[in-house]
Order: sequence, then structure tokens, then C-alpha cells
Amino acid sequence: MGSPCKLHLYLTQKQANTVPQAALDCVFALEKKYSRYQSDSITSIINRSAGSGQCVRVDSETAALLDYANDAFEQSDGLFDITSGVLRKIWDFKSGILPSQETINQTLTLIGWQKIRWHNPYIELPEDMELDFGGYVKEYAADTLATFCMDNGVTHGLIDLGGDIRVIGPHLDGKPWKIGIRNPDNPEKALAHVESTGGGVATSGNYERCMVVDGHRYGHVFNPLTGWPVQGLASVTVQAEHCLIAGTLSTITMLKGRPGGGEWLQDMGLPNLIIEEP
Amino acid sequence: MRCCLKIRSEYFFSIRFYGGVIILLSLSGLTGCASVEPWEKGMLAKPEMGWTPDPIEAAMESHIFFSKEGSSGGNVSGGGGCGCN
Amino acid sequence: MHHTIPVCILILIVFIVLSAPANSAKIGDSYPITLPSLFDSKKNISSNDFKEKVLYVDFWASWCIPCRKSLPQLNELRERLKRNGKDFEILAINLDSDPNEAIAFLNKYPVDYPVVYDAEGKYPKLYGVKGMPTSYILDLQGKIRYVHSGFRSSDIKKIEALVHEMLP
Amino acid sequence: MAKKRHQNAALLTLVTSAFSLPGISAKAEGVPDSTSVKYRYTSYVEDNAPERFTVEGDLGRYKIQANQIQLVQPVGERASITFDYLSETMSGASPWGVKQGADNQPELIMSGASIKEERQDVAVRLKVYDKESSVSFMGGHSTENDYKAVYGGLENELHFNQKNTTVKSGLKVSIDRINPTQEEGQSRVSEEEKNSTSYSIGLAQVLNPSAIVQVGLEYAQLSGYLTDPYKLQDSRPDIRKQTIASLGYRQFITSTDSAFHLDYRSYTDDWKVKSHTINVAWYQNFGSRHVIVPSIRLYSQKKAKFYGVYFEGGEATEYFSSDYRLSSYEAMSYKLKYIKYFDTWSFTVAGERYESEGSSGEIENPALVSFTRWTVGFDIKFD
Repeated sequence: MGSPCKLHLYLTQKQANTVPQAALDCVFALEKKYSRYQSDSITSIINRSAGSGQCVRVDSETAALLDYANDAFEQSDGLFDITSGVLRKIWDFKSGILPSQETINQTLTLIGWQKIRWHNPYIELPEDMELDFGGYVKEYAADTLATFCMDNGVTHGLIDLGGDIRVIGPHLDGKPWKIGIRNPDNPEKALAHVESTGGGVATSGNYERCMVVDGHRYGHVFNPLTGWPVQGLASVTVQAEHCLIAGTLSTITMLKGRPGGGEWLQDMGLPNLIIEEP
Repeated sequence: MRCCLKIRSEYFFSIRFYGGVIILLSLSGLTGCASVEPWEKGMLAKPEMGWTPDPIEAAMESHIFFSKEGSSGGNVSGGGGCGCN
Repeated sequence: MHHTIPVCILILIVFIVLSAPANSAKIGDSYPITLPSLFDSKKNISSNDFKEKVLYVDFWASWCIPCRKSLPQLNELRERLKRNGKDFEILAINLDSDPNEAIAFLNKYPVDYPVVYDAEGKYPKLYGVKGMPTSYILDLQGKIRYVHSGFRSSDIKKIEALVHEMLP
Repeated sequence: MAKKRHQNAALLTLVTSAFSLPGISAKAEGVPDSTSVKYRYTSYVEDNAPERFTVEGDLGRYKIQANQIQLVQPVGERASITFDYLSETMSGASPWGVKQGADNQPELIMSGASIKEERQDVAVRLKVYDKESSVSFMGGHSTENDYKAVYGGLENELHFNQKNTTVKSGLKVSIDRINPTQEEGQSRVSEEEKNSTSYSIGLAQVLNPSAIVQVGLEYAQLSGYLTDPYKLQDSRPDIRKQTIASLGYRQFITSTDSAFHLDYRSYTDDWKVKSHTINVAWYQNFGSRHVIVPSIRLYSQKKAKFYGVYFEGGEATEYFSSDYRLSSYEAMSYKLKYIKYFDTWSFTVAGERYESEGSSGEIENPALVSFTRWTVGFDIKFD
């Protein structure tokens, strides 16, 4: 999934023979199914059909993910939008050049979940629009993997899919896992730690990729309503029962920025850590 | 006793019987909406209200009738064999 | 004997005329419940009594086959959640036509949570129960948050995880 | 990270939405439903060939003793497997044919010696069910020393309308191989095949909280060797097309705690056999432990077009049979059944008396059977 993934599992000998390989297969299968880069993925099939006037019938898992995206879109007032991936094309961080407002405005016409016709299990995309499950499928994969491990009798372990974490259960001695939260200014150093004996931890950061133009820092998290990178928060970490929920909440908080994001997240009543931009 | 229970065949072969079955089939097809709520099905759920409350005995019965009578069918229970004698 | 066919036709016709569409509760709706206890018809129990808790409203009947599994397993779940300090309660609404059958069932499969009796089937109609059993999870505000129809043993884990998520 | 006891609508929406995802909640092995075992012993004894007819051959009564076992084993939470085993022993003489005796009375010719045969039938059925539907796959095998059958079937049920309406459809196929035991002085076939296919559709409708009705239509086609190799001068067409319409009705009567069953079947085929069957049963509960079920079955049949009591010879008759089962007759049977329920098992005993008689205006076939059947058994549930 493009970022380092680590599985820490306490297994019996019997489990060790089967679970790790099956778990990896499980992740690769999800990657293959939802990757934008694989031409036979469901994402590519849906995206290729855009503008054809044809609808695509999706399987029940994809349908549930689309339903979830729809709910997240509504609950975030349009900020959590799986059609916003096209913004990446106009924001070239290597070039160090800002896209023109005209380009952004043009791209915004291709964004908006509400423009997509989604009648479970049929989806139809207008021309040139794209779906990108990347914003939450990694978190979902962490939960799926945890579910798989638990179904196979694993009770102690931690799954880390590139920073999206799902704890299956504590260490063998019952001690919680210590999860470090990166310092946005110095990503190699942990700024704080959270402890978990079970559940999901997800962090949304605006620091992994960015560019500085005229002394202004532009991060890689885009507001789908304005087409501009969001500002105000450097990193949001949320703890919830499931990694998917934690990830969605941290993403939405990040998109809401400062001060709205923090207030919105506090209302959830979930353990969280927000690092504001200086 | 037997003569009283004898069936009057002429009546049974009349057109009214087939007509009745056909009308029933078409009427049942028209029934679009429910009138019995899920929580009102206590009586219908009783074992003695089943179509075949004792399937294993019914299978034996239908096998006997199949091998001793000139017509068969119309029931759900399976089973094969001849029972020709 | 030969009157059978005309009688059946008559019944079918009457049935078609009587049919009517059903109501259905939605997520976010709130329908407070007040019903007499199954064991004491003079004692009313209301869903508002559990406002500080996540309330699992379970519509059941003694003749419903999955209920033989769901009631004992829900009782265990409630016990487990209580031990973990979760503000969780179950309110079981019995829909038997004869309350004595429900009492006989509970003698065989006892539960610790409150059981009320809805003789007229008022609440299942209001909630739009589509099968037996059907359950609704109400949040702290009494709003419906989850609807589940039928029961399989694996559902318990789902309910448990959901309650944990609702009561972090 | 401060914890806060609070519920937020947006969070709950996301959480409940996430719970529809297959990877989110543990699949967890469900506790399967209980396994059940049923056993029945049946004794079937035919009356002697009627005394008013002259009989040639063995007079021994035809008897069947059968043992049936059924095992229902749930598989996971959405499927169950049913195993059926039947073993029966048949003994006695069977009618070969009828000839015109002295004073114009039909005379029954019975098989010379007593036959003793065994039949074994094994069947497996897999039923997979979903919320609003179910599919069953069935296969089985029946063997006798002179007869083998392999059969299979497919059944589908769809529920509509909050399960108030059920549409059923079915397909059954059977391939039978006949290998008659040769006896001296008889010219019989060596090996023949018989195939049958049947299609059925049905519709069940809940009428009110205490009544349900079901209608069904079935079409079956039998082809191959349909002649009875054990009957004299028997020769039948090699195809038989059957149409069956059925009607069922169940009514619960609260005031007496009883259930009324009515089943009617109308049968017709291209051999011109027509029949009507009516079965009425009354299930009377006595408390929750005892059930008594009296029932009555009336059967009326019109003869096949090539049926005749005696074989008259001649060249004009392409097909002929004097098989009593193809004659015009009426039959009545009455049955009484008792079921006693215990906590985890139940006991059943049933007795049935069946009598048949030729239709008025017809020469009665002397081979028409009357029999008495007893069945005892038990059902056990393992929790």
C-alpha cells in the first residue's frame, strides 16, 4: 500500500504456519481490489466507465464501502469526498509551482460525491470523474486484518498499515501497546505516545509531503470544496474501536482545520491528539 | 359404512374443480401486500400447522400410495424405487 | 366437502381487500415505549427509565425459534457489558398472544433484564418490525441507531462491538 | 487524551454504517442449531386376496417391514444437511393377473411362490437458506435386487411480502433400471430403463394469523419401460405425461387448541387415468404434551384407456393391462396418530386402515388391496 506495513502477532506454532501468510494475502487482495494503479481493480473499472452512461454493478463489500463514503460525505458536510483525488494531478509538489485558480476551478467541476449516481449496487460516474478509495481503504484493511486474525484465534497483536493501526489485544503479559505519534516538525521523533490494548488508532498528517512557496507551506491534504490544501492543523490522531472510524474522524478533523476541526472532534468523545500548525 | 363415504366421481371430474384451482392460482398471484404482521404468526409457527408436520412418516405414506395406486405426485417428499409388487 | 373450493376463493378475495402497507422506523427516529411488565401488569416500564443507557429493544415471542438462542445469549452479553462498566440495558417486548406462553418460556430460559408485554402489538407496528426477532439499539437520547432483524449467534459479537463503539 | 461520555450523531452514523462492512465485525463461528435424529418403524400388512374371488397361486399376505432413520445436521448458520436412510423387507405373493373364471367371475392369479425382497434407499439433502429464500439440492439412490433408481432434485423457495407469500419451484429427475428376476415359464425382459422428470411450482399464502393456503401445479413425464414386468400380458405405452394440481389448507382453532388440515390433489395423465384425493386431518392438542391426530383420506380413480379386467386376446389391442392400479376404483383410509412430547424428545405411534373397492358399474379388479399399517417412532433433539 505504498507505505511500510508491520504485523506484530503473538501466535501459537500452529497459527504461525498459516496466519501470517493468509493475513498478507488478505491485505494484498484488498490492495489489488481497490488500487488505482491496477487496471483490473474495481476502482479502475468504475473510473473507466465514467461518462460512458453505463452503470457498474459492484459487489457487496464495495457497496458497503460506497455507502460508508456516502455517510461520511454527509456527516462531514462534503469534506470527506472520495471523488477529490483528481486534485493531486494539478498540485505538483516537485515543481514547487502553485496551480492557477483557473485550473483549480476547472478541476472542482470534476469533484463532488453528490454528482455521482449511486443506487446500491449500481454506480454511474459523470465524464472525467474518478473515485479513489485510498482515503479509507487502508484503515478498513487494518480492521479486516484484525477481524481475520481474531477469527483465527489470535488474541494478542498489533497491525500497522503505514501508520494506520489496529490493536487486536495487549502484549502477552497484558501490557498495552505503546504507539508513538510523530512530531510534524521532526517526523523521525515521537512527540507523544498513546497506549492501547485493543481498537484502532489513526493519524492524519499534513507534513509527509508539502511544498513551500513564497514562505507559505502547502500540505497534501486538499479541501474538496476549495481545491486548496487545508491549513491550521499539522496532525490529528484519533483512537476508536475501529481503525476505519479513527481514520475517517482524523481526516475530517484535518479537513475542517482550525478551529472548527478541534471542536468537531471533541464532540465525538473519543481520545484524540491534535497538533496545530505553528 | 363404506358406501356412505363413496365419492361421487362424476362430480369430481366436472369443470368446476379445475376452474377452482385455476382461479385460486391467479388470485394468489394478485395478493401484493401483507395483512398478517410478523409478530402475529405464533399460531402459524406451531409444528402442527406445517404442510408436512412429520416428513419421515409422510415419505413412507407417499411411497406406499405411489406403489399401490395408479396416480402419484403432488407432494414434496422425495424418494424413489419401484415397489412394483 | 365439495364446498371447500368456493370458500377458499372467498377468503382470498377478502384478504386482498384488507391488505394495507406497513410503517417503518428510521435511524434517528425516537419512539418512547411504555408498557406493563410481563410479570406484573400493574407495573409500567418505560424506555425513558433507561435514558442514561444504551438500550437494546428486543421484540420477541415464545414461538420464535431464533429467540430460544437470542434471549439466553443476550442475557450473557448484558452481564458481560455490565461487568465492564458499560451503561447498557435490554428491554424485551414480548408479543405472544397468550402471555402465559411467554412466562413458561422465561421459566425455561430465564433472563435478568426487564420484559414488558405488548398485548395489542402497538409498538412493533410503530417500529415497523419486519421479522421475529427484531431489535433496535437506542442511543442515550432514545434515538434509534441500529436495526437488526433475525438472530444468529454471530450477531452477539457485532452487537457487543457496536455497544463498545457507542460507549467508549 | 481525555475521555468523554457523550454520544454524537455523526459518530453513530459512521459506526453503524461501518458495521455493514464485511471486514469490520468478527465473523465468529455461530453455535449451530441442534442436531435432530428421527426413527420410524413401519409394519404394513395387506389383507388376503378377497374370499369372494377365486384365486390361483399363493395366498400369502403381502407384508412390508420398514425402518427409517433421518438425521438433520446444521452446517454453519445458513445451511443444513439431512440424511435419510430407509431399509424395507417385503414378503408375500403379489398379483400376476386376472383371468375370466367359471360363471364369468374374475379369477385372480397370484405369483406362485412367496417373494422376499429388500429395498434400501439412501438420500442426502442440502438446504441453504437466506433471509428471504432457500435452495435445496437432493440426491438419492434406491436398490432392490431387480430395481435400481438414482434420483436427484432441486428446490427453490422465495419468500415475499414479509414472508406472507412463498413461491416454490422444484425439479426432480429419476433414472431407474429394471432387471426382473426370471422365473420359469415367463418371458420377461432382461434389462430396461425408465426415466422420469418432474417440474413443480407452488404458492403458499398466509390468509390470516390462523390460516394458510397453498396451491401447486406439477408436470411429470415418465418415459422408457413403463410396463410391469411381473404382470401377465402387460404392455403399456413408453411415455406417460402427468399433470397434478394440489391445494392445501391449514387452520388453527384457538378455542379448542387444534389444527385442521385439508389437502386435495387432482391428477390426470395421457393414459386417461384421473384421480382425486382428499385428505382431512385434525390435530388435537391436550396440554402441551399430547397430540391426537385422526385423519381420513378419500381416493377416487378412473381407469386407464387400455385397462381391462381380462386379457381378451385379439390383434386390435396394442396396449393392455389388467393391473388393478389402472382400474377404476375408490379407496378410503382412516388413520389415528398419537404424539407424546417430552423435554428433548417425542414419541409417535400411528395406525392406518386402507380399503379399496371397484367403482360402481365396473367389474371390480380382485387384486385391489386393503391394508393395515402401524408406525412407531421417536424424534430426538440434541442441544
